[in-house]
Amino acid sequence: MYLAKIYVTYKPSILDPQGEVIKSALKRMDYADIQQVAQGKYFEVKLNAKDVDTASSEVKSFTEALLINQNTETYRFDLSLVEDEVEA
Amino acid sequence: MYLAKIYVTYKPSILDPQGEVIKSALKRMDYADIQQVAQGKYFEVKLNAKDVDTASSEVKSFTEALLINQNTETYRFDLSLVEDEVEA
Amino acid sequence: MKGINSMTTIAENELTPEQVRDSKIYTQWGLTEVEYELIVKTLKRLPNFTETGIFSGMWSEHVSYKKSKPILKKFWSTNERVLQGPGEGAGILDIGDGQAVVFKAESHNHPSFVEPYEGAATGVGGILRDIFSMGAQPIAVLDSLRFGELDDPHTRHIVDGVIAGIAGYGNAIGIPTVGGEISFDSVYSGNPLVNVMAVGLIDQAAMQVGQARGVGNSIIYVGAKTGRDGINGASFASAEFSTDHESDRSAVQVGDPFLEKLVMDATLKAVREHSDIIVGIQDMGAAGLLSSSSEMAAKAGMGITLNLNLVPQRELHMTPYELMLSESQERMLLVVKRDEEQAIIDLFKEADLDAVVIGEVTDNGRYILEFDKGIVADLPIDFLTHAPKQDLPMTKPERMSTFNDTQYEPDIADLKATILAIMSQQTIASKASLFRHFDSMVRADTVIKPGGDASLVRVRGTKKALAMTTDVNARYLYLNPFVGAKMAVAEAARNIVSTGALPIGITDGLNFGSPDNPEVYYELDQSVAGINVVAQQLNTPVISGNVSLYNETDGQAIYPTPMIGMVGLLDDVNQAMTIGFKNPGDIIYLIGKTEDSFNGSEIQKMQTGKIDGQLFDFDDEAELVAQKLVRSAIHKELINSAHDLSEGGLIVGLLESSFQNTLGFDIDTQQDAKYLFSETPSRFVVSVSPELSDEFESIASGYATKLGHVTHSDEISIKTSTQNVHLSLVETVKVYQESISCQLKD
Amino acid sequence: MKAAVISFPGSNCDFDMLYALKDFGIDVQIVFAKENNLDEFDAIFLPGGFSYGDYLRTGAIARFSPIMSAVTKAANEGKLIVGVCNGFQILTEAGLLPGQLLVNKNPGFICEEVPLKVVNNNTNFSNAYSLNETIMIPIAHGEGNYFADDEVLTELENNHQVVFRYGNNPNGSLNDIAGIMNEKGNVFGMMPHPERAVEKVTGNIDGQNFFKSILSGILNQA
Ligand SMILES: Nc1ncnc2c1ncn2[C@@H]1O[C@H](COP(=O)(O)OP(=O)(O)O)[C@@H](O)[C@H]1O
Ligand SMILES: [Mg+2]
Repeated sequence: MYLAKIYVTYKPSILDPQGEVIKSALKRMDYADIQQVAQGKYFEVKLNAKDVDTASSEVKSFTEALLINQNTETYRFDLSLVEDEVEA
Repeated sequence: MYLAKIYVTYKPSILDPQGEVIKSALKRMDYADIQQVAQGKYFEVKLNAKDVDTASSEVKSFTEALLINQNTETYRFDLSLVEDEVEA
Repeated sequence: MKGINSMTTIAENELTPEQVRDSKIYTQWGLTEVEYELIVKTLKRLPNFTETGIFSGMWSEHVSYKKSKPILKKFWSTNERVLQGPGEGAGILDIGDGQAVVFKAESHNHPSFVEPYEGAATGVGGILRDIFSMGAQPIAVLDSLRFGELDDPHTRHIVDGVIAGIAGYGNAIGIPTVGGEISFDSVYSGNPLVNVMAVGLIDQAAMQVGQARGVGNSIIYVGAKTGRDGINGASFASAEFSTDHESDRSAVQVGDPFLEKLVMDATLKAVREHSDIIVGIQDMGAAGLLSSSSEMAAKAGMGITLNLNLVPQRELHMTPYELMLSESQERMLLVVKRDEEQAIIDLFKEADLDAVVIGEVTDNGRYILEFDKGIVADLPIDFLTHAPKQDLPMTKPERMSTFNDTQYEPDIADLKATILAIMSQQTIASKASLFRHFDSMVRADTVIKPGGDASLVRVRGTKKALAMTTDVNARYLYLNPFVGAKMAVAEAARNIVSTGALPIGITDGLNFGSPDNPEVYYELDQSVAGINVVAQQLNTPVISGNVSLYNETDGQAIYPTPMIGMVGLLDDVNQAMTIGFKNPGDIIYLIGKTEDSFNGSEIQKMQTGKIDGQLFDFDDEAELVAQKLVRSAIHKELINSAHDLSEGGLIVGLLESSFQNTLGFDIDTQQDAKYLFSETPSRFVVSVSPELSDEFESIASGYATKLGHVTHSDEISIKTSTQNVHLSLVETVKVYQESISCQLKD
Repeated sequence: MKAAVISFPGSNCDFDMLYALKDFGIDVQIVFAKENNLDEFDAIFLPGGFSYGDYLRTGAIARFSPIMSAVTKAANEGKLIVGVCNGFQILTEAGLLPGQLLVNKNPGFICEEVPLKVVNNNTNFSNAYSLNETIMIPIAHGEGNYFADDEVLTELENNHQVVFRYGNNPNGSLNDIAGIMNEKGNVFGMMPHPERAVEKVTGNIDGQNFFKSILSGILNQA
């Protein structure tokens, strides 16, 4: 089984107002040295696939179809082989 | 300046409803081999600190105080030294 | 029945009964030595680990009301409208035509301090479950919030989180947050108050109760899976705080409004379609599965047996202790007739929700938990659900005997500056920048939105509307809990009356410090007494409520803050009255007398930084007369606006009426200028068309004073016997509207 | 002539929309997202709410629910499709309308009545208004910040696909966009809630002409 770790962030041209809000909250809490905050999304997906290439193209496909909106977001991912057991 | 990349996920023992919703959407879209989906958060924070240890303890402190809910979430982070310029 | 010897010890590291006794772990869970000994004596054996946890949850103040019950018993809670008084998920009042209104308040003070967003969000989720577990469709949410002052950065962080949390949950589930109140005082900085009230509508035929009747009937668990969140939150809410609170964060639950919407819709559908087979419904609130299941059985005089392995679980390897005391959100318990379960299960399955039979009703009066084929708890339900009551000592607070009996003398050398300063005070200034985050209009029934006196929600399909409000001025209670509590009820009623509605009932949120302090216990007792007096005069029974004690941090108690949630009934929504002036030329009247009422007032706080002196009087008779007059003037269609006066006094009321439709006014009070700021209760400002002024005066003579008239200019012109002042409407509005948002920015 | 209001799990303005349509005499019913056929309907309404919790991205999951293939089919057949608030977000995610609704520029949900300017009254959704008329309509959203790239924006403007603009941009939307339609003019989305502004008793009737427009639009098509 493969584990894909997918990191989604806004494209650089898109303003990230949530990052700004977090930044000002941190300033208020006296974390004075914060320069910039960006908030993104992070997914861990476990999937079966016959080989790493298939897994990789599968991840690419569903990430672009569902997990991100290509208008504004971009992503990268790592893929690793993991043990076969899924709990619960 | 340091760049912290912070990955927040639910604690392993917690089933996450958002991940479940995504998983069933993926199944409906015929990605049949998906075993498990977890949705988390991803933050990129740039901060000044006198050394890597200070930066690291700062990141730990504000992540636990604000970015995560320790009840249900856990996190890890990478820290790297970056150039001094902040955009926007 | 299997004997006690078959009881198993669950986890390897779980303490044995002897270890529980010797380590006294129960004291950390909030049980006293005396209580533990009583348990041992009654059971005639040592309780095991799970059972000890069960007692600690059930006997916490939050669940058992063991300390407040002797006082709560005194509430007046019956009249011709009351269909359900205290004792169920929520109280119910008859509103005619076979319909009823259901309401209750709940506090989430401690969780909101620790984890503001989730604390407030789950407060909303919890109170909504109380409403729909009665079979009622929730139609509105209100809140009552107290924070420290905004110059404190941590307070700003809490305010942001709490507002976002209420919005996050209420908006998503689609129940409008139609009103509430927010004020600020440094006594709340370590102990904010987050009370939420929910109102629902029900057909009387569909009323449900949380009872487990009928031997052999099935206990069905529905909704979210059980996780480790909020384990033992009830004892957490029943303990004082120390500033070392970070470790307590794990006691805060996480909410999922999407899931709750599914649970709500499915539960209401089940009530509509299967009322013949549903015996009882109970939400899981404080002390989760434990208190809901044991109380349902206790109320019906029955026993209950649950198999914990059947409980849907969100985490692995949960112990019985954790399963019973978890406060995971969005869960309900249904009692359904034996052999009829499938219809209910299918209905929930259709909405993709878990619905599982986890146990049954028995006739042995025992609370039995099975787990991994053994029995992990076997307790007499009656004993379990009746914590030993505690009669606590009370004494009049020291401070009250030191209060000076003269009223504070405001300094108004510069009247204009004083007015502008009052309008910008945190407690007075517009809260729109906060409540704009709440969806106040979803369901499209909101007639009067936040920003007026009471809010008004129409009952679709009828001409009726329900008015609702939350109120209390805790400064008055700090000076005098009895009189202050009377004033709180009166003020709530004035707000209802300003819309034209008739006040019909009360829910309360009793927020106090530690009851173990005799002065605090006195405050609680006197507050309840004060509420009762006015509730009876107004014929508004107290049908539900909530108690939150131990609101102190490091020994600093909050002001006694009994939030009054009131509901009113307006027979014809077309008569709904609002606070704003409507037409230039309309004549402005003050109803009620203005006296030297400055101790505890906004102007005293603003000018001296504190609250001090003996509270001014409350005249019950004057209050009733003023309310009656305003309602009858509204019903006779004699007036165009009505606004009750409270914090900040006449000047604040006039300006708020003026701001609504941006109409100025020109008045002469013929009194000393200081009376613009007096907070004498039992007063309203109304405006009347000139053609109707004779008729209005004929019913109001002796009670109303003509002040002047509404203008269309941008200018506000005020004469008094000592000073005159002109204000720019635009400038004054700006101060009023922007004060809070400016202070919330960094 | 029949209309459908789609109820997704988490929709919470479905009944508000249903009641508003009924008030205008339209034969309307709720259709659940699990279903997959809308052939019998002439107009389809996607209401506000938080479909599937909107945890991933507003509208992202709803877009893949079974009913959406029927909505797409109906759109292609030229039937009227109207998305309000979450419905608009779903239509953009589904690609039936261009662009995307992002988090408000100042993050946080806002519920307020805001001025809208009718900038194209020659549409199925606005023909009962006058051109450039200003109306007050409530908004209630946290993610209503309309975004599209320059090319798409230019196209929208050139084709007069923008129907309503904010008078007082509350959320950072590009070009003050509050409501747009597709090029064909049969699919429409807006963030503000006209269904909350149809009754005098609740204080605002500026949304009435929106429904009157649609009514004449449906009649034209039928
Ligand atoms: N201050 C109060 N005044 C009147 N009734 C109260 C008060 N506090 C609690 N009650 C009633 O006691 C019952 C239990 O309340 P509570 O434990 O807060 O409910 P829940 O189990 O939903 O948390 C409810 O019926 C409630 O209305
Ligand atoms: Mg309850």
